[in-house]
Amino acid sequence: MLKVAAALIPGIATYTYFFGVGVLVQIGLATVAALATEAFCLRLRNYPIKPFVTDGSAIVTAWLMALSFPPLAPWWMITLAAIMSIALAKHMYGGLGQNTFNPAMVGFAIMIVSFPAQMSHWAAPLGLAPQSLDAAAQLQWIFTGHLPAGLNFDAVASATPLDTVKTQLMQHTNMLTILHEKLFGGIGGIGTEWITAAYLLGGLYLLQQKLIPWIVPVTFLAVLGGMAGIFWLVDPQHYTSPLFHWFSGAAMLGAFFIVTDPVTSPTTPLGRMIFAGLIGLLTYLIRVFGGYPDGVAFAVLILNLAAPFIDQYTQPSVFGHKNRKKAGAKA
Amino acid sequence: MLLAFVLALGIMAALALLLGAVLGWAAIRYKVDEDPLVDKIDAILPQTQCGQCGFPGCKPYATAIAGDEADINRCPPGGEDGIRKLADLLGKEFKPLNAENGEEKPKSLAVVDEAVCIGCTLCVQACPVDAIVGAAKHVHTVVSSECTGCELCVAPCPVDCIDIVPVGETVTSWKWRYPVIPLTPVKVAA
Amino acid sequence: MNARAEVSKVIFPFHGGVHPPEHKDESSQTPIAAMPVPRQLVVPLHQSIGNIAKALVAVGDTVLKGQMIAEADGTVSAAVHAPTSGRVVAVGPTLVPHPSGLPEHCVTIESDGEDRWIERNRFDWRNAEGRIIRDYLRDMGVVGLGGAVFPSHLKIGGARDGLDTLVINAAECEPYITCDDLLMRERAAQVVEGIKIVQHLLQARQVLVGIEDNKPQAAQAMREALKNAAINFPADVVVVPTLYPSGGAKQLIKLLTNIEVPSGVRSTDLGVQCFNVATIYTIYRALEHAEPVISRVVTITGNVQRPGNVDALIGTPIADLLAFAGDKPGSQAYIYGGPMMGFELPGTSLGLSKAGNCIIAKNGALFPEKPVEMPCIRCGKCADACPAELQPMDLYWFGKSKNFGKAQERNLFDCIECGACAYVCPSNIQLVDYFRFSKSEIWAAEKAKKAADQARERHEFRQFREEREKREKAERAAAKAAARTEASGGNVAEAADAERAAKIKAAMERAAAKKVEAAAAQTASDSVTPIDPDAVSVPMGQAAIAPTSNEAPQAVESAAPALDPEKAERIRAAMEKRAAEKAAAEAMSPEEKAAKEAEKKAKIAAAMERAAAKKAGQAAQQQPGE
Amino acid sequence: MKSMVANGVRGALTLLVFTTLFTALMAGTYAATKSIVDKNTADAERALIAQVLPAGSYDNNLLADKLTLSLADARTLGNDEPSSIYLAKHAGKETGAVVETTAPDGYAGRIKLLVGIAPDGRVLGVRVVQHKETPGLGDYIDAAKSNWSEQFTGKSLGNPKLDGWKVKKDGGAFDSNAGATISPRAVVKAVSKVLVYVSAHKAQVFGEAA
Amino acid sequence: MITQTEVRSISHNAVWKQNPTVVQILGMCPTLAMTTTLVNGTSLGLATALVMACSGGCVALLRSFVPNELRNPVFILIIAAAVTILDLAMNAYLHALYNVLGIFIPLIVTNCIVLARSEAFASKNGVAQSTLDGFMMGIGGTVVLAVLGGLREIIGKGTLFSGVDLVFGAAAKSWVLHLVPADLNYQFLFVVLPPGAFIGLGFLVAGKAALDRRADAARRRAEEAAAGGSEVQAA
Repeated sequence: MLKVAAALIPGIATYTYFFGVGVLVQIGLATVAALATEAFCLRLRNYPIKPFVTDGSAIVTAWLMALSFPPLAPWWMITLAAIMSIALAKHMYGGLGQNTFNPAMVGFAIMIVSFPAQMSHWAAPLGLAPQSLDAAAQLQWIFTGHLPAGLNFDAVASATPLDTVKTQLMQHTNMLTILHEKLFGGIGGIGTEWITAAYLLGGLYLLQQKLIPWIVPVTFLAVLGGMAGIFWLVDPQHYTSPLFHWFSGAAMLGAFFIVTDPVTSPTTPLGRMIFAGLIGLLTYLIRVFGGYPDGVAFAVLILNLAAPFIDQYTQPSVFGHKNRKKAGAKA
Repeated sequence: MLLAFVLALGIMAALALLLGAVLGWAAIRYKVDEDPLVDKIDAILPQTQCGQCGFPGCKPYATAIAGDEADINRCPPGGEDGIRKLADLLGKEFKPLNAENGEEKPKSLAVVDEAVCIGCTLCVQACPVDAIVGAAKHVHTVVSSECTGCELCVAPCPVDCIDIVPVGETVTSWKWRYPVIPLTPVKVAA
Repeated sequence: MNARAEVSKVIFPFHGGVHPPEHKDESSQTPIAAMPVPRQLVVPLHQSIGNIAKALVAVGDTVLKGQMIAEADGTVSAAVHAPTSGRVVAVGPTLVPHPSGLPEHCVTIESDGEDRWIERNRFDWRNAEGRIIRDYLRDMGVVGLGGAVFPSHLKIGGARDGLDTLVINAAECEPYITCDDLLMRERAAQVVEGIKIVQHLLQARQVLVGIEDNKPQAAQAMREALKNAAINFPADVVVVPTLYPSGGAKQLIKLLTNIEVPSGVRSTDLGVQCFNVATIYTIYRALEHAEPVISRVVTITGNVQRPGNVDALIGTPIADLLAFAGDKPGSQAYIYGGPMMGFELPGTSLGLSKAGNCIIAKNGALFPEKPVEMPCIRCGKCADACPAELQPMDLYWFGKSKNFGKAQERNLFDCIECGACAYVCPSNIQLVDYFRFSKSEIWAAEKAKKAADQARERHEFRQFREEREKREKAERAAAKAAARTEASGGNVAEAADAERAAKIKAAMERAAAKKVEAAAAQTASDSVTPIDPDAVSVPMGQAAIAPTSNEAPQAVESAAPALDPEKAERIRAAMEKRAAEKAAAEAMSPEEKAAKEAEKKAKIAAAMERAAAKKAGQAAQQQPGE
Repeated sequence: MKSMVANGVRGALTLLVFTTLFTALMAGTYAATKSIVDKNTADAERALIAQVLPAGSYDNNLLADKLTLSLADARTLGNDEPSSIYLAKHAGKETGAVVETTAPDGYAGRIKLLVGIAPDGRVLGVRVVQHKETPGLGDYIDAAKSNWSEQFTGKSLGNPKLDGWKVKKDGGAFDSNAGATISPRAVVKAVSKVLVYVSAHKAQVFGEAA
Repeated sequence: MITQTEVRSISHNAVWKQNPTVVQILGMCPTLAMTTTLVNGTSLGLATALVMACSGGCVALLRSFVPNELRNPVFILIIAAAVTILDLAMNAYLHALYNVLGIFIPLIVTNCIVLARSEAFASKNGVAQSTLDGFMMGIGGTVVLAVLGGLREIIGKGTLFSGVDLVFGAAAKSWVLHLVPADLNYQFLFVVLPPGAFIGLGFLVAGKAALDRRADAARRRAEEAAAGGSEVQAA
């Protein structure tokens, strides 16, 4: 678990570089709230606190959730989300290893459903906004909800590339025009593309450490990219390229850190492939046709629900029983 | 308006006639005669045929349960486990064993003290599963593999030569225990 | 000439497996030491996976070395022999090497120090029939020495037109254990002689000896011995990679022949059979030298001064073995078998069994205490390691929640309890313990179910028999009564009308008589039967009261048709046979022992009949339904 | 065999009796309440329309005085089906018109609106009647959620000028919440369309009825 | 016709022991959809209670005329009639509330608790008992719906009694309690939307179980104390 946290560090560093200390504040708040909730729940359930709090699972949950939050979300939102994810999604279901849903995604989903306005207040990445917020101003905004005099939130805020594409397309704007906006850098949007690349780096580390099965991120990205590719080739005016889908939003974070969560995913090799593939498919559908800008969280939660079902029907054949099946088929 | 009412009434009446006829016919045509419930209950009962439930054997008790004439907590050899299974099957609430019917005992066997046995055959006649062998005026023996430990042979014996001995655990009948989870719960400070 | 042909040396890896630290060098550096005859030997009688051998000796008897002290009980069993000469000092339950820590039947022999052999005659196995050889091996107590102690005679024969491959299991994959390694290094020629015997008995077309690549010396020794021996069949040593559990019979068969033997299928049926190398050695000793299995090579290692291999007599107390190897202070427990599949001994007074290939003195340095068991996070590492390609995390989950049916559905019984899953589990879950728990619960439930079914059947049969006896009695009585009335009726008869009237009257009287008789029979049977089988749905309290004469015939008549006629027919058939058998058994009963014997035979025969009748009944029931 | 038929006949007759009985009961209730239900439905509809008209500005039956637009005209207002314009009159004089319109480009589909317009072209009121905007994000256009829609009252085509009929973010005159500009954008656009339509068909809307 | 003890046991059974919503977990559709506010929850609950009382009484009255195989169609017919009548009546006389509860009134027909009680209770008991059982079952459900609605309203919207004007007329608008000042536009949508209902219901089920367990423990303690006391007396 601590290795997973370590693999997140390049992503966190890049995120902070582009979006400011708000990111670190979110991570800090989430960590503290998650650990406190974890300890409290363990206490309530008469479990030993130390081995569970130190195993790092709550920290990873907190970090993943904080990374999916806008850096300038108010302090109480990330705190509430962390509490909800640990208490509601994890301990209500029986604690570590028993949860049906990915706790980080539950926390995120609850918040985006409840407070969609605040959850879409993204600050513009480095160098894009007409006015930029310094660290003090970010802290002030997160903790008090007020900006220093003379600053207007509309001026510092900006939609994410995914959101922009979606809303602009709705205004019947041509894709090429949209991509000409300065928000879009090389492939996935300024900042975003570097952050996702950093997640990719962390993910490769996890793969190298054999902490995650390679089939999951590969299938997820392949299906997401495949869907994007089909639509893009048919109509590049209204659909974005696979590269854009890979390097924007939570695609990379999801591929390596969220879809791979063992507790909430199937365990059979084929099951994992189906699971990751369907998440990729749903992510694309929600991103392009759904009501929310990014689809990873909802896709993951929906497939979490199907994990036991997928497991049930993808049981690999057991040692010795393969011959028998063949023999039976012949007979 | 009136036409609408008449039409509605007509359609409803026609439907009623049709469905009623089909249902009435089907009720007879697809009637299930046996009561598989009795067999299901009987399968849960331990088949000791001991009669502690107040019925002459397991099947009569199963029939009584199925007919809602007897409670599910009257079988001591079945134990709590058996009551739980019956409760699950019948969708009833679990009840502790009725103390009037006896108490749960470890699995036991009848053993004839062959030095005392006079060969009266009374126990042979009492045994519900024919697990005691022996002819008149010859010493009787209990076939241990078939004895259910029902104790019905104890009372008729005129010389009290039958003992009910609990079957101890041996290496062959030993079971692996449920692994103890070394998760020690924290003591809640009072 | 050496007619050896080339054998396939391709290796077919199995799924999963782990590679724990080997710890083999500690005990493989010194030759096999001969253990002196201990003062006292505790010989367990349960030395095969089957039935416990029946003791043939009593306290006070003197026995000679190699004398059979317990005979095989049934087919799945093996005899036990005195390891040395001496006097029997105890026969009865004593602590045995078993994870339960429960006592089991043992024969304790006090050695007389002479170690005098019983008279032995070489067995001419080459000219003996297969069945005779099998009985001989059983009586020599030959069982699998790899640890499973499966009676070897059951593995000889079975394949009608010979076997494709005979696999000799010399992989010895568990850490610490080196007894097979040393055996091959020092006694390769004798092992090869054994191979020749078994190849001949099984008519195997080729022989493959599987040895892990961490035992080059043993592989070399075996190769040379095979070369030197005059063999006329293809045979070779196949070196397999060191990967636990390649020494599992199924895994080794897969490695060498690419055949996967499913659970519940005899490997012979798939053209392959597997013998442990030490077993092969004992087969050779038994057939060529008439030596029963009274000793084995055992590795003593771990926290001892002189780790190594010892040729020890079966029954040697563990304490003596440890003393021989020099037990060091600080041993917390002693593991019997390897660290992966073995168990902790419940004591050191118990005697070595044929299954005992290794004793590891366990201390904190070699076996650090496992960290706390954490919840399963379904990471799937166990599934990656499982050589049976199971999903251990699911089986664990089902076992933990006591959902045994589901566990069975997911092939719990394919688990070979190798412990690879528990070894890799990052949450330190003792998975195998849960599997063993589930398995024994399932077995126990099946046993209980069988017993209940048997009791039900016997009870129903008994009820039926009582019913029939009662009916017959009533019929006899009615016939008698009818005869009486008929006679009197004849005198009165004058006209047709009168005759008819008389007939009606007679019928009425007959019915009345029947009622009376039935009531009489009822009361009579009540006096001997505490439970009234007629009063099927009447609670016992009421049944104890003798039924009134009005109720009795009703009960007699209604109870019979209440039974399913088909079933009744079946029961009747079974009953007839059963009655005959029982009569026979009872006739023999004057002598206590004879009665027991006869009863047992009758019981088995009856069970077989019952099973056949049941099957026939089921078939009959199914046919009209289809 | 016979019992099957007999049982079937018995079942049919029983069910017939019950069905007739209860159908009659329901029909009776329906007949008894119909007039009240109809009145309630009409009242509700009237109240809905009246929302975009100043209180006391009319004394006629709004549902009776209506102008049904052709499909083509309805389409220019964004509607799929022939829609209506309801006329408000006070003492026989037109005081306003209520136009049904639909904004097709909401964030999550169509937004149905009622726009009240005075004869002089001023907006009397705007109400969102039906929408599927994201709860908490775009649904503030609904009068039940916020008073955002009140800012239209009093505005007309000249105030602001036609190119000012945009949200502030796009350089127009209308407020919108940060991060949720699509829904208000759609509403503003739809209202301006109504104004344009009404001014183009002024005679038809107000004159003809007069 | 109906004794005092019967009334008590039927009521206790219906409202607490066999509570349709938190014990039998029946009729989840309205429970989850209509408990956004206290007023909605209570209104739908009362409507259901009314239907259940009517249908229970009707079923009990007519049960002897209904052959076994026609139980389901006839019971559904009775329930459907009761619901239709209620639907029309509400439309006519409580039109505002009718607008809110909308499609959920006709859906009472498919609320399994209604049929379940007809089948399990009314088809075996007298008219008075069945009417009472149906009504009390409805009340049991209403209580849960009200609590759930109240909780969701407080947490989700920061108000209580919103929508009360729909029942009591526009004058009642001032009865609405604003726990969070209205101008803050407070809204915790997760709780307002159906997931909040699921989680809230989960808490209520758990809460009921906890209360039962506590009562059980208390009773056992009392019993033990009594037993101990008598032993002491005997000694």
